[in-house]
Amino acid sequence: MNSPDSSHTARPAGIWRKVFSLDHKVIGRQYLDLSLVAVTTGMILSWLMRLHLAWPTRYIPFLGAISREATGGIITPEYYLSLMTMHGTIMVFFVLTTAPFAGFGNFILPIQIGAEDMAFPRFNMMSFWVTFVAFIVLVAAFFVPEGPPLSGWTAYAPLSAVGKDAGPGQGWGQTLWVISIGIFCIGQLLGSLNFIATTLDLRTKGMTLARMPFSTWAWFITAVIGLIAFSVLLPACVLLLLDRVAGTSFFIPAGLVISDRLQPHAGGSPLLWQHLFWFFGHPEVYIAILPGFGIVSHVLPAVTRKPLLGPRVFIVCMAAIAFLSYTVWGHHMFMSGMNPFSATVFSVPTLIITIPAAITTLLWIGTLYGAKMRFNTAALFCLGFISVFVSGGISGFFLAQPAIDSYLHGTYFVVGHFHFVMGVASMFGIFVGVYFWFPKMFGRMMNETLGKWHFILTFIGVYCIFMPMHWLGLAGNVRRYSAFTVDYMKGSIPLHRFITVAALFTGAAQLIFFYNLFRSRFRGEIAPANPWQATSLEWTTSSPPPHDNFGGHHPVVYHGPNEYGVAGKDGDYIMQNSPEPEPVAAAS
Amino acid sequence: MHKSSFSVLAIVVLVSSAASIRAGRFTASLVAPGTVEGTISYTGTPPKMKPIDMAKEPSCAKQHATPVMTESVVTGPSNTLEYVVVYVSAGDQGGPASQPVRYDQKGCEYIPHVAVMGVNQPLEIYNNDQTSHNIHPMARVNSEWNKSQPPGSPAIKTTYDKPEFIPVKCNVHPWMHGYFAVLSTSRYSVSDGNGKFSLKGLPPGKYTLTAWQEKFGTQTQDVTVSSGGTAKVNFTFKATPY
Amino acid sequence: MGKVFAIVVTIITIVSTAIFVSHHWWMPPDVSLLGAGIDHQLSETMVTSGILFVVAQLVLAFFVWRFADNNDQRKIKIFPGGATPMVVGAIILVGAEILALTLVGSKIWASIYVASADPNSLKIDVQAEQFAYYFRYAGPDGKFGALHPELIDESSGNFFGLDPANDTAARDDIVAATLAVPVNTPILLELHAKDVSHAFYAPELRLQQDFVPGLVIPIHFTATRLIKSEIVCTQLCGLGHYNMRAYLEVMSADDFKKWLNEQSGQ
Amino acid sequence: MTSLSVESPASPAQTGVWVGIAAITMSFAAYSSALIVRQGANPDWVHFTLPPILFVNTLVVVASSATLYLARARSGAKVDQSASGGALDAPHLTWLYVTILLGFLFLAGQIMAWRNLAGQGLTLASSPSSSFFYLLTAMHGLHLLGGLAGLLYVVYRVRRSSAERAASAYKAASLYWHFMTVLWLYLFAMLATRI
Repeated sequence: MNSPDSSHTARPAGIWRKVFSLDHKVIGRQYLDLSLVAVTTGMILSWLMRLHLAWPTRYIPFLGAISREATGGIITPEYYLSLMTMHGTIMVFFVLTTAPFAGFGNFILPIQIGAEDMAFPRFNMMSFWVTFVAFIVLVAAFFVPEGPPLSGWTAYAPLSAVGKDAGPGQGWGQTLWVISIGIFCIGQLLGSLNFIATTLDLRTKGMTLARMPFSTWAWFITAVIGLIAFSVLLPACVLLLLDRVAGTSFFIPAGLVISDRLQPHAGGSPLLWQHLFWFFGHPEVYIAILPGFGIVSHVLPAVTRKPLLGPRVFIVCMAAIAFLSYTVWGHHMFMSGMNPFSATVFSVPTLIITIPAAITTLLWIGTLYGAKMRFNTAALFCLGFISVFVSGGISGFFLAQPAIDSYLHGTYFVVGHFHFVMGVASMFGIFVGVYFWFPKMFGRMMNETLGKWHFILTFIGVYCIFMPMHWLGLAGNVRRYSAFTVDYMKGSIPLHRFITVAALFTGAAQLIFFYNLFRSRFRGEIAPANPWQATSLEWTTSSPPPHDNFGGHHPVVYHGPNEYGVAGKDGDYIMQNSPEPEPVAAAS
Repeated sequence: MHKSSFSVLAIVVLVSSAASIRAGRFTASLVAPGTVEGTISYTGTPPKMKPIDMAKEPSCAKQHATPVMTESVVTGPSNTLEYVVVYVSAGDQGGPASQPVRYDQKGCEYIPHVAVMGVNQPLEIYNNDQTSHNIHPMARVNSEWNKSQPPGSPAIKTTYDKPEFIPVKCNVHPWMHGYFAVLSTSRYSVSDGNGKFSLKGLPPGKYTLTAWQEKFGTQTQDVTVSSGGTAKVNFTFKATPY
Repeated sequence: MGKVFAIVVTIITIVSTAIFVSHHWWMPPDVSLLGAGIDHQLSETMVTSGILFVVAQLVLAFFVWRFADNNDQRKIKIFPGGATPMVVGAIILVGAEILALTLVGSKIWASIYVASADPNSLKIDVQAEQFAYYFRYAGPDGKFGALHPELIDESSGNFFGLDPANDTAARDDIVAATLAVPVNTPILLELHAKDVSHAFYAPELRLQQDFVPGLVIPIHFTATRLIKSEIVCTQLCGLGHYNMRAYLEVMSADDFKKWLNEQSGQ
Repeated sequence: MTSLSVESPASPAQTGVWVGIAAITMSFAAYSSALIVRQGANPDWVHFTLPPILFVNTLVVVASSATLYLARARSGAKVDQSASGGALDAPHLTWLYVTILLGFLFLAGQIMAWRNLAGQGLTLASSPSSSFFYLLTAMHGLHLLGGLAGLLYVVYRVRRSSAERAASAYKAASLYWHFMTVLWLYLFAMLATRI
């Protein structure tokens, strides 16, 4: 390596500077690439699960070759649970947390506030690579002798804590899972710290808090939630790891007989893990969805050509949701054996949190009234977001009530609910971001025709997948079952087959997206600086922006981000940095 | 003349080749092997075996007209014990066996209840049920594994390389319990429904026999096997009701 | 394209609502004394939030349809009253629903999960383990033997860790793999977990409760009809989770006596 | 970035430390509540007398905060740009070195406390109370190592340029260090009362 030839020594240095880049734009793209890999993995895992649920004894080619658990290509019950665990963990942590928050946030937030970069570029670089390591560690769990972990993304103790006796997947697989999540927490803490400091300190001249774009507000609030949530999950992981490897008994009570062996632990409290986990776990739902709120509210005015209804109300609602998200974790534990009185206590804020959520939804719908819609793909995904968020949010009414949850808890009703409100809604938020910001990130436009096909097929597909799950839940169909051998559930298999077909169909529809993504990256038509006639600062600089974002100068901000439907000098909008005076809204 | 010389030659060749293959075979051809047989019985009151309630797994339950009983202590007529493994723990232990040992899961039972095998003798585990089982041999000396076997999936083939009595269980059907008896000898026998066992084909000589019962532990006795003779050895275990 | 979206949303809304209303996929008939309250609460929630669902989706579709055109010369319109009607509407509508639901709902919840069991109800111990349930009845002497985890031995059918050698109360305890209960009799279940967390889910009883290792959790119910149904596990407990179930048999008082005798006879 | 931080009101380094402090507080709150829940969950809690050296360590860490305060008071950081901090650097650096020394001394003391406990047969796994003792002290120690790294970085910055050039890093590092002291006082109080 140490060849005297300078040209040789220079090149690797350059490569390293690219790989471990300190540029927030590169880091943001790295996050998005990582979550693209993750989402593909997670989706393939879900296909295997769906295939198994529909045709449990069906032989799946090549599967036997790549995994010890699926002997002869037939998915065993433990392998199904591993697929489920990995699907959940990968999707929640490495897609829904990284893409909308760390990914787009990193790329867009500094530009939207007129900064050259994040406050701590080194922390920023570290936060990505730490997250990357976490992902590698998690995937490594697939290939350990005792098999990949299978105690779900919630990793309830004692199953997750007692080790090998509790069955396959409870050896190294589960240990790697805990380590991976612990590392991930560190990455997210570094990221959140960066987002908060950047938003507070690096805003350019005139960029008052009131003038920050909604997406920046969302990322800022998400960072605050994340900071608190992950600094609680990290200790929880440390405790769980110690229980697994150091023989402590934080979560493991006395007198457990597992596989005919009396366990050496004593005195631990399984509910302690559930409390710590859900104190993180519920806010995590909003970490996944709030950036979507922000992105949709940022894009909606640009595609309706009118200001967002009640901008301040919207921000207050997000703040309220962030605050309330820390008072409701117990609603995941109505049936957990905690004091039944507290169930009532937790159910009230859980229902109250639907008020700010309902208000934001009404604000979006109200914004559509009297609009002049531009139906580009980003706009369509905004509308799709609103629709699925309503569907998922309303099924929350059922689960928020202990009395009804006592029937629906642990059934497919729950699966349908959180996939709509957390999974699909957030994914739609991500799609909005991709179709809207792709020109800014890569300097090329995406293909709109393909985009529209992608939307409509995906939109129909997700309803075909997740709406029926509510019906299954009403019929008492229990989730996390690798097969339906219980008499009263056998009748549900045809509906499960329908869902499987819908899932494969929707998955196939994503190929359109991948094709569009890669084709446009190199073949798309060259993008102008502001293809959508939008007002925020990222559209005042070139596409893609120069290394320092604004080419040596710092923009000065005169307006809020919401100046649409007005008589501006270059159309029905006013850029945030244009010095022209505040006009009277042209709306009637 | 010519013919007889040929036959002599043939005998020489045969004998010498046999001898070259294995001295033991050579001597065996001159000395007849002996047999050890006997009965396993108990004194005292053995625990009452309980009927197994397979309600949880209808596909298995319907295969048994009368309820299956637990098999940790199975008694036969006149205080005899079944499923006791008798094996040569000292003396000529015979060569390694290579034919696979078959272990079946049928009607949510392990057949046989105790599967005896030599070290490194192939073991094949089959699932003949419509439900999926998980096989969990809880080895301590050998390496432990735990794997489920859905209906229709291929047999699990494995071996054990150290002698050990390994309890086997199925977590999906907690009543399913059996044993792998991994022995360093290929000379063993399992007592039948009448508590009878017999070890055949033992070269004459002194032996130590060990009898093992999963609840009552082991007992040993010395025995001398004469050429072509049959030695009698009986084991008696002390049984307690609980 | 906007009109396409509007149509798709409308179709999705109508079809989904129709299927919910048809009750084709619905709860099994309720056989417990207090289950009716839950059913009523669920139907009420279904109606109210169903209305919210339909209205929200259809208004979304209508606005998109109505304001799809962006080439005409009309000016954009702000929603009459701005954000205020939204805020007020949401607070009143959702707030009212919340109040209505919690007031009634919390009573039902309390009656089942907070209220303690009838003092003279039949007590049954439940042991959950990977991957089965076992049920223990006190037997003729009416006394339960003490539990000793270290004595658990499944190969000889000692699933609870009883000590018949020294504990006379334990000798006549009846252990079964089926939960048999007499009809119209208050039943008190005490939930023990042997290894990891499990759950007790009996849809027909509208009853669900986790087993937590280290805790003994009481739940109670009264079955009002003779049925044979299933109890399944809803808390991920390992590879056999999907196959962890037991049968619930609600019998007449006489049949129950007979059943108990059969069990203790063995 | 520097150009920006000049025109921005607060310095990001300081905001960063405050945010970090919030996060660390949160995680130790989690540990504390875990301790309280675990103690209440079961009667197997074993009380034992804390190793006496912990009192010494407490004095050491408090002293380190004091010396750090003296160091900053004497540094050019507080002096306006006109008076060159060069002359003042020498004495304040010695105070800074003392602080760092005390920091390492504290860590050494904590390790001695561990060995003391191990001598009594109290290990990480032996009882819930000892588990929490090792856990909390180890976690605090790790965070304190970060603080030492920060102070060493300040030394490096000061020696390379001067105190007032390193002002913001200096301020941030010492803020974090004082927080470490406060955190230890809290932990010590909790351990003393609950273990």
